[in-house]
Amino acid sequence: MSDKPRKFKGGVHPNDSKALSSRKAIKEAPLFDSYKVIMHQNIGAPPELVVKKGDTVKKGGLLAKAGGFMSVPLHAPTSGTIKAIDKVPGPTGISVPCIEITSDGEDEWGSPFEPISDWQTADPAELKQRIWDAGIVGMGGAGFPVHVKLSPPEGKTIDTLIINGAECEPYLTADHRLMLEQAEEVVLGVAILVRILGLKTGVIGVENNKPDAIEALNKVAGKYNITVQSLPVNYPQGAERQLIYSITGREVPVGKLPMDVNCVVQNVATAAAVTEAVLKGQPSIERVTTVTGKPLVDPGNWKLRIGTPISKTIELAGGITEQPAKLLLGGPMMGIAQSSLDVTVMKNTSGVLLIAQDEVSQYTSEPCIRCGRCVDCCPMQILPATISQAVENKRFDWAEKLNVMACIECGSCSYSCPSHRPLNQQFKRAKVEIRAGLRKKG
Amino acid sequence: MSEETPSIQLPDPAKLVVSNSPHMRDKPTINKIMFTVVAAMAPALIAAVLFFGLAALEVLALCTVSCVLAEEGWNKLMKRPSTWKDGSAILSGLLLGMNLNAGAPWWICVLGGFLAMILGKQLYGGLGYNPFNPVLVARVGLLIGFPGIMTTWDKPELGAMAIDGVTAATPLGLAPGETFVQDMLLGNVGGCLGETSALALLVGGAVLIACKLIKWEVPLAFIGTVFVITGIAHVMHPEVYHSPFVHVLSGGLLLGAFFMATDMVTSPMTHKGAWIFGFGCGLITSLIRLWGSYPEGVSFAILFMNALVPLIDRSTIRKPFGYTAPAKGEA
Amino acid sequence: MLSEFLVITIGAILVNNFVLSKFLGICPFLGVSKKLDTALGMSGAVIFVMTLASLVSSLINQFLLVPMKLQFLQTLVFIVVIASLVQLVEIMLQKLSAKLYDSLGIFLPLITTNCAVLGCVVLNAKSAPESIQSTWYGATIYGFCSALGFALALILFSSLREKLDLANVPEAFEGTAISLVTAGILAMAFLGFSGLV
Amino acid sequence: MSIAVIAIIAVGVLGALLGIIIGIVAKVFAVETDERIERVGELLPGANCGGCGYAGCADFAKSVVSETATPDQCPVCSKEDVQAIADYLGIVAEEKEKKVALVRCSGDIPNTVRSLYNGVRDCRSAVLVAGGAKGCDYGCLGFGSCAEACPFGAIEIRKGLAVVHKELCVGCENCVAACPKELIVMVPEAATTHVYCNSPEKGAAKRKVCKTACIACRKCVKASGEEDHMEIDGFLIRTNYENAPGPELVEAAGCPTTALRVDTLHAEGAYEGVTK
Repeated sequence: MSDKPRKFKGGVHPNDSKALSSRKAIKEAPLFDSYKVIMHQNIGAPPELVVKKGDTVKKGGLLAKAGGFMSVPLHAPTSGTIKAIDKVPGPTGISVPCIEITSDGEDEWGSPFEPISDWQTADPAELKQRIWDAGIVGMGGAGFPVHVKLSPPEGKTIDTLIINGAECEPYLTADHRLMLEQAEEVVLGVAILVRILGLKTGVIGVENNKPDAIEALNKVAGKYNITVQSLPVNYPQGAERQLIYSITGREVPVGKLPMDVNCVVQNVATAAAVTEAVLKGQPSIERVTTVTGKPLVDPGNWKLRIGTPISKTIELAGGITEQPAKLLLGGPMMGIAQSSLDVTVMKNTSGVLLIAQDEVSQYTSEPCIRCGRCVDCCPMQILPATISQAVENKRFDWAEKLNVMACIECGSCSYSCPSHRPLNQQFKRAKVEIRAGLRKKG
Repeated sequence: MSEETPSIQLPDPAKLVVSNSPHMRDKPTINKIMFTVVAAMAPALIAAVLFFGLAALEVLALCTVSCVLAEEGWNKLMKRPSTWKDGSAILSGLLLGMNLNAGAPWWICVLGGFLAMILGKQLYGGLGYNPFNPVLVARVGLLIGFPGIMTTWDKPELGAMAIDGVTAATPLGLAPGETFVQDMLLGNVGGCLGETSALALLVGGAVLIACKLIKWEVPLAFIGTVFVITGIAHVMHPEVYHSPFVHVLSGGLLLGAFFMATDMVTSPMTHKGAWIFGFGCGLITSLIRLWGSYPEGVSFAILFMNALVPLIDRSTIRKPFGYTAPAKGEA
Repeated sequence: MLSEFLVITIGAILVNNFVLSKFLGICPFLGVSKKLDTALGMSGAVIFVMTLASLVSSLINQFLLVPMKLQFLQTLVFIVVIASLVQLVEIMLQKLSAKLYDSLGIFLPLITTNCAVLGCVVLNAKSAPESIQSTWYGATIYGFCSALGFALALILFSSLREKLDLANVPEAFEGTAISLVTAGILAMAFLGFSGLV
Repeated sequence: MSIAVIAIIAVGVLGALLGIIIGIVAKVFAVETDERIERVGELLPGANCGGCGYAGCADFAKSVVSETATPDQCPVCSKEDVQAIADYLGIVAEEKEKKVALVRCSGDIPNTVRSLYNGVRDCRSAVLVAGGAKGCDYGCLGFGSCAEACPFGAIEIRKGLAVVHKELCVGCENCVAACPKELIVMVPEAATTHVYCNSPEKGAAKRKVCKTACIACRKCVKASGEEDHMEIDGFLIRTNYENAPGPELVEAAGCPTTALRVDTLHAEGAYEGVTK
């Protein structure tokens, strides 16, 4: 796609700090003693447990089966015994059920399914079923089951597949390294997705601060008739709506899905996982994660198994040199702050980030001086400052009229606010209240 | 299997802060913004001191100190945290000084500082909540209360160390044809401290726009409207009305357009709103200048438009990205 | 003729604004300005009543009171006319827009005693320029424009007060106190228009 | 004819004319009103707390008069008030038991594990960030959303814990909806002794994060003997409000974590928690 990408309105340019880990090749993490696999890793219904305490499992063996269409199965990250069905602190701070596996040290492979080597001739339905069976969810953020996105409902057609390699979050380099080192796998995954959707081509969008990744992808992309689109650096370039607009010029209507403008967006890591599932018969049990931050001795990118405790990943990075102010899962703009090191890596954990005391943002909530920075940078073109006032006064009806529901929670407004107002949190609150109100109405 | 090495240090979870995303923030703080505006005002401040000497310095210092003291005194009285460090009181003080005559008596400065900070700002709850520009509340209050003092202007003299008590009329008070654009650009004309040097104000305004601290739409629409309206009047009756250049360069127009109408708290937040706001300011300024009983209308115009801001904000709510009009029949 | 009307219009709306420069009609100005929606409704009601009262009173004055030398009855008759008009508006409003009727509440009957309405009518009949005093259309336009001025002040003020609701006003100044301060500053802003006509 | 007579006639005719017009208009635009609504509204408390589920007292009055609601739906009205409304409308009032709010948590700041939270000081917002940054996922966050929702000032936030002052509570249930942790329940006013814990976790897990959690040791169950005052609900003991115990049970049971408390003493801040 040679035509220039469109620029969406708004956006911010935070210091990306990617240099900490962008030159570090992906390393394979060693096998740990135990893994705690969080049960519910996808948006939608939780999977149903098929093992019990004391069972032995092989690496890749089924731990839980899909609990409905909007659900994906869960597989064992290594071979060993099920020590307990317990609870661990989840990424949102609330304890969640998990399956604890004690490794037997053998790491014995026992995949539930065979590779499909002839993917070019295989039935697309079979490929789609494989993606479901492999438990693949959107690995860039929310954990939306991939097979659901690949199954447009009756009456909706898909004409564009966009692969998100923007990685606009500062600090994170996992997707960057993946595109650079496993370009072929990524492109192959895109080709498989293209085939499932019955399209001719797919577009990989990459921010132009990763020229080496674009080059690597371009080398192999032609072979599979995939195009690579270089995108300007502007946070949140990787947000679904902004990405679709940049590449196709289509605006996803507020409250609607990319499907409604005939697009499917997937992450590059997801594409790589699709390749592994189809060509190697490997379920979704590991992912590339950036472990980074200034307090770390040796930040870098690791291939981590699902269920690895965060404390182990920090050990991999050599531990810390100073006490960080925050521990985040994900990037600094949308990541979730943790208060425990027991949280484990999930299918959508793109980064483990330690933020140093001197670069942390503290919310002090001074009064709004109406400077309009948030208004200028909002990629959804709503009025954060006004909505914030409405929420502060519990006027959720007013917030709704001001289109708070269009907010994508990218955090650009809070980032730019000179008064350090917790705008993003207020909008989340408003959205929760408005949805609760809607439910009440029925 | 990983080996536990004692040298590897892990974070102490008890010291980890949890908060909502984002966890980074941009550099500007209220404090930095305010001091940048002060810095942008520096050329005009220097020009004022150059032309009016120590008297100007005295007025500026008095206003600033009284603004800061008024704000802090109020905070103490109301048991609110100290706020002068955010720089807004200092900025208001300097702006107030710029709005006064070099020979203004000390009590005018103190009263002005009190009016601006208490009546204009703190009664409404402090920074961010005031609907009217505090400096203009003070200036207009003083103008109405002490019209004699507030409309007497000392004659500027380049390099003078003290004012000589000779008063001069502001260019707008003179008959058309008696004024010189060159003098007005440099600042060799009568008026309040901030009205003197148009050039210095333009430099400051350019800095503000370059730093994205003000919306460029406001000064452009403001000055443009004044230029067009006074231009039309001048073309029709050159013997009655000044040329538009005189109107733009004289009086508090540049000071008002760059430093006071653009006050973030009291101007609209959207760019569309800024156009309307600037246009309204320009229109009212021209009306008052051409036909009103006051020679100068900038303060009144901005104050009036401040009152309109809530309505402008209300009517310029923009459509979000991907907005589609609700289909008919949908609630 | 045209410039004369322009003078009446600008004069009545901006320069001699009933609320902010003549200080008439302060009661509804403070009472019905908490919400913009009610202020809009009140403005509509006042515009309607004031225009109609100006017209009717002017007619009665010119064709009844002046020829019969009954000018001393002006105030009495005008009050009766205004009271009846307000009654009419109230009855009709209750039927046509119950919501507006509820939100205006007590202030609707209070238009009866709104000094702005009576003031306008009395000014029309007594101290206005000849063009207003002697012609029914002059009086109507003056009444309408004065009401517009009232509406402008009320709407501006109510939008400011809605904003004040969100402000962190010191407890001692909450409510009416800060509203009066705001009204004062607003009046100062309107002073700038003096001498325009 | 004297001027006075002319004046009288003129004003009289004018008045009559206007009167007739108003009369006609009033006929044309007549609106029926029910005075009973106003009267019932006067009998209601007028706090507009919304506890009845209607939009304020006036709306409720309308519904009561049109018999789509019964007067006892007002949680604030005393029995006498309800009776007065029922008498006025000539309907039969139903008996109702007065209920008050209970915050089922005793985890104040000295007794619980919390992480450092930075953000909006409000429970419903805080719960969106790491579940409110309290060690216990079920405990009171103490930012006071319930206190803010209470129109009667019956909830106090003390040491990061919401405490109900029962004598001020009128039972409007506003706080119940305000609490994001669903900690607040309505209990009979007569009941005095409650278990101030709502965590269904295992005892050991609870103790890790809270010193005053109910660890289901069942001492209180045993102390109540045959009386069946307490119910076991998984890893949690609850008061059986069908047969609520008196304050003496606290003494008799000797609750090791002081999760079992007498409400008035709890409201006074008499329980310091466990020191060992």
